[in-house]
Amino acid sequence: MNLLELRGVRKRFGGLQAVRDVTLEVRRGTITSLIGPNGAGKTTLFNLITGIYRPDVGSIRFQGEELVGLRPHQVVQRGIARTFQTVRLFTNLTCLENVLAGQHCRSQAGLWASILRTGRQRAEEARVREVAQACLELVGLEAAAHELAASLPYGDRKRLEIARALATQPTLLILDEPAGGLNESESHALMELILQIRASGVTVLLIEHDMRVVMGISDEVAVLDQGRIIARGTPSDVQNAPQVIEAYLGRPGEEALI
Amino acid sequence: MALFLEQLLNGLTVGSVYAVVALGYTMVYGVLRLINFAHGELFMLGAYLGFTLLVATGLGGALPLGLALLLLLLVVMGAVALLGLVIERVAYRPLRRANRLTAVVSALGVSIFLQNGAMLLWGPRYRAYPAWALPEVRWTVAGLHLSLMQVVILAVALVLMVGLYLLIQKTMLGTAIRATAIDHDTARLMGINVDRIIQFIFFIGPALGAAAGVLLGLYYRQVHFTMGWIYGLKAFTAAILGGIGNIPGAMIGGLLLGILEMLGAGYLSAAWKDAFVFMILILLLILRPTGLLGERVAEKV
Amino acid sequence: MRPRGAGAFAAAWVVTWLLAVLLAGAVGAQEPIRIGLQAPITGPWAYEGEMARNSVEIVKDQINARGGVLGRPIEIVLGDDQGNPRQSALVAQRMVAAGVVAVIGTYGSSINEAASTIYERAGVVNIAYGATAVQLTERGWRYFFRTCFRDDRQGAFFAQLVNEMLGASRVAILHDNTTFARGLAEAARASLAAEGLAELVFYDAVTPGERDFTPILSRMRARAPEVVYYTGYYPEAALIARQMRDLGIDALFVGGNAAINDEFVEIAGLEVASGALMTQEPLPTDLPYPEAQAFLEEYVRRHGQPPSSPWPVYAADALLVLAAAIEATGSTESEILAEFIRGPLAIQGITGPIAFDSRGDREGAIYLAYQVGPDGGLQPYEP
Amino acid sequence: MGVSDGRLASDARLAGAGSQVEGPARALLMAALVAAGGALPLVLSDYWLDVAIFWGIYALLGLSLNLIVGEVGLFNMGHTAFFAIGAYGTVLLNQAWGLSLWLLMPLSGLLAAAAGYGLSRPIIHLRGDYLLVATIGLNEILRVTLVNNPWGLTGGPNGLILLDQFTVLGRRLDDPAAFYYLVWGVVGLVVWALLRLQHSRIGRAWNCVREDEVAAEAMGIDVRQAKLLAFVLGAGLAGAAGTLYAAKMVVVSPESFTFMEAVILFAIVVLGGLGSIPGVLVGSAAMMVLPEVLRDFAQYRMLFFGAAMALMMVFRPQGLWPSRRWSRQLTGEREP
Repeated sequence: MNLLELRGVRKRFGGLQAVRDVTLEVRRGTITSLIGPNGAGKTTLFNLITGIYRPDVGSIRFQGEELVGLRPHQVVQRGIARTFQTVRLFTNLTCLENVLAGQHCRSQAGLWASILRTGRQRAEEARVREVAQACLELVGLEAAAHELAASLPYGDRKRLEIARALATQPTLLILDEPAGGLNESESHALMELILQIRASGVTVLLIEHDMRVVMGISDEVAVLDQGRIIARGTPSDVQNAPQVIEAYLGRPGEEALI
Repeated sequence: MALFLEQLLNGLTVGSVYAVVALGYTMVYGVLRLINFAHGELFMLGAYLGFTLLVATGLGGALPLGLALLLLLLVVMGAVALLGLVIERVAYRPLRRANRLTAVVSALGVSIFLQNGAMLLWGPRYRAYPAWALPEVRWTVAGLHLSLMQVVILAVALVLMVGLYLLIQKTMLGTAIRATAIDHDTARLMGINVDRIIQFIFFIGPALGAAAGVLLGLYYRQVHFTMGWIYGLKAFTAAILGGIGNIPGAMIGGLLLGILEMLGAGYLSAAWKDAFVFMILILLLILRPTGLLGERVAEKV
Repeated sequence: MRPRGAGAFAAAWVVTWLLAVLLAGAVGAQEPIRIGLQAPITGPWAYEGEMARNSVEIVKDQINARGGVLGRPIEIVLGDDQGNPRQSALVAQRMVAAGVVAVIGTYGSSINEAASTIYERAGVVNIAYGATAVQLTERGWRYFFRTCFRDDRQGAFFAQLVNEMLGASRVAILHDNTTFARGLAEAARASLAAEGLAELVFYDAVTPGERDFTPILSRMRARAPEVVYYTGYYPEAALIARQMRDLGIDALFVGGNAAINDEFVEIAGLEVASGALMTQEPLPTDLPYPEAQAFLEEYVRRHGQPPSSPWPVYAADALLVLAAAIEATGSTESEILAEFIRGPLAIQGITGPIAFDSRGDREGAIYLAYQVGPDGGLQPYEP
Repeated sequence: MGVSDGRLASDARLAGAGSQVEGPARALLMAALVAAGGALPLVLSDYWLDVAIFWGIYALLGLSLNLIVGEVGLFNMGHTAFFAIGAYGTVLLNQAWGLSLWLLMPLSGLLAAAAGYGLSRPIIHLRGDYLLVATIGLNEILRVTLVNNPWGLTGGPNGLILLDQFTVLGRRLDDPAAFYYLVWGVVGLVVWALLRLQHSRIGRAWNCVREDEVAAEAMGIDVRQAKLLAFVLGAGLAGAAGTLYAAKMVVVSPESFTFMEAVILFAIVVLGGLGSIPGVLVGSAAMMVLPEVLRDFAQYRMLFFGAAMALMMVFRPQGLWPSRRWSRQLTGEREP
């Protein structure tokens, strides 16, 4: 069954048609990778899914529900969480506080409950902290819970961002270049982590340039070029598709022009 | 119609003073993201210094009036610019890496300091520019009243604005300033001495403010230590109206604010003028959240 | 906070005490009589505060030179209220804590209100010099007095001037939104309405410090007033008078008692100024008392020019009242002083004979219309 | 188990805001502070008590503005507008219906909160300095309105007089000692509530918004709603403080709500340390007590005050008592 379905999605910025007619499905329980050359529109597509941009045309359905027109926080409530290509942590907050932010949409305590610390609020707070703790443990940052996010090394920041996204208890996790800037052993750990996330029942959609990561863990790969999906299939299918090679390397005829 | 044109002209005169002061705000903001609340006081000090020099030296006697005023303008601009450098060094540079609001409060402290310093130096009374400083010459062109002072203010303001615009857009220094405004670190990598640029900004901005102060002193003929607070706020508003950090924006914002004020006073009620002006400002910001010429913020996600 | 504050306070005490000892040594080894002066020494109204301070100092020096009061010198305790109600309340508490005999002050009605509430509770005589709002004396205070006159008196006089002497039917009133100017303008408006003879055709405010009033004056011109009453201060008054002429408005310019003085004539120019009227208590120069003349001469000698608004002189008068009261009763008890001041008084102040009614308002507001003569001097107006 | 441990540790750390005081020691310290505060009227003169009362009122205002500027990062330099609405609302409602001040305090709070909602809704999306000027504008519009006395409602420059007073069993609380307890009682209550709020999901959401709006939104936080809540809550608190101010001053007039006062409030929050509740208390002390200490300098006093303000910032850029969350200075933070 398809968890996420994009139908005929388009987005134009001024003179630039960033996304032209994308149709894409993400099946529940899979790891789907979105690859493509720089400027292909991958991040724009993510921003469209998560509600940061609104598509000009097209529909985005998640678990059968239309997402177009929802604001980002509403999309998160529906069960889609994301990370950013350029890590965007709350740098002056601790790791735990960062992850707790993810639980915001999964808790209700209002103004008065928070001030009066009602029994329900306390129970909720305990539950929220438990979830946050668990997310930190999952990415292996439990020891750094009370460190400021800003003080973490780069690789840890990326993992913290994943933990924060997981804390929203998503059905679909969207990762924007999770392996970018990581060294080999870190990439390996990351792959393990992503597989573990899938095993816990969360569907994963990721943008990645590191082909070893993409080929190593993806169940399905979609290739985006100039705002269009040009190929889809298993990693090995896509790897050998001529149009993909062309997109990455350029058409034989064009090379002369460069 | 003549009345309307007259209001427009009055508005342009006051507005061009706002515009010149607003330039100081917007330049500092562009490079440092700092609202230099002390800028209004530098404007006020310019007006006072002009007053003192005029009275003390009796400039007009020795030299032709035009030359004397030009000299006066330059001396005052230089003196206030030096003060601007000192303020930057003492109150802002130590805070360059700190939170933005820290420097804002430091600037407010400097502002209170300068205001009271001026009160102590020149006394709390209104001081009047000597009447001989600028002869009362008026023309009536097609039913339109026009005074020499208005022409002088408009001309000087225009020269200053065009000069600044050319400096920023056409010179190497201007390019360096623009580069610094975009990103300090990158500018530094390009071999630009960022500290120098910031100092230069703190030289030019106060100089412009001081020039506006002298012009306003000549126009209104009276100076008071609280004028920096009032005009500073107006000029800052003008800078925001135009889109802060944007030099043509500050000019347009200043002129527009001056005109709005005069129209508000002329057609609505003088007592409600300031409320009217701010109402327009807020409405405009609701429609254009970054001012008239402000950069549209399309945040890269 | 406490140790530091108390330390500073103690230091202040020591300094004041030392000064007091020195002064006392000079005048005759007597403990001084401490009288508070509450005024805006900093802030936008600082010039009013400075002039009030100067005026009070002159009277104090004169009294001390004569040997003081009850053989004791007068000492002024200064409190800066910045023209801010909060600061005003604090100054009042400070005055009470310092144990001053009485307080002179302050400028601004709402600022005064905040302080007088505290003086009243503490039972300290306070005489306002620049607080003209009617409401101040409506609360049945025992210790509050004012040497300045209420807005409504001058307002009523203006209505009388318009109706009886000028016989005008279209009147414009302008003020500058300061406490006093607005109060006077509202009072004048109310009096005009009550008499119902002349019509108020224009009523608006200018912004102090501004110099171009043509927009508002152009609008006023369309209403064709015969008389224009400006209740604010002279710098704006002069420009308004001049710009009225520039715009071809030939209405009669009438200023309130802060609007017209020598500087008015100077800024407006003689040809514009001459003929302008002002509503005013008798001018010091017209008063037959040597005190008034001596005071003004002394002020000019010390500070180069006479005070530019009427209020500082009322502050000086307040000190004269207090000195007379202490001398006459031989007491520094607030209750006795208040009793005496409220009773029939015969004090020659700088602004004329001073007496107070039961509410603490100054009695006998004699207003006159003065006219700027062809030579720029002021002379009583005769229709 | 692990969870509750985490909370305790976090609470102690957050409340201590940098100091390493924990558990019983902290309770002892608090008790000592409260006892010392309670004993102050026994040793202070009425004058210093009044200073302490204004300190308390401005601490309340600072706390309310801190919600907006410190917690959520919205630049609001027109906060006195809500303070004014509360103060004028108190006097007007008291004059009209003779409502008790005890009732009027929450009522003025509601009034100011409603105004805060209506006024901030259209401008809440403005960024940094644009919002700053818009709020300055709101404050100016309100001040001009108060001065112009529309429909004879506001009393113009002379303002309005509040004849009523807080009463307990028929006793008017208008002596400084009683009023001191009243004000600081309210401050205590508000600090207690705000500390709890700070460590709740709402407080955390505010901080996230301050740190990175886009990321906060992407984590499921309704940024707009979080901002509005802080603004409305801050406005409401300032309104309630307005009742205390009106009762203390008796007269309510436009001079109390000038741009300069708004600047003082802003400075309290930054000077104390953004987002820091103890910082606000220290910052308001600096802004209220310092001018009083400097009184002996007569006309030089504001000169020194201005210099002190700048110097405090230069030497303690993170604030006098910084919140742990902001103690790390934001380096090179540049708003787009």
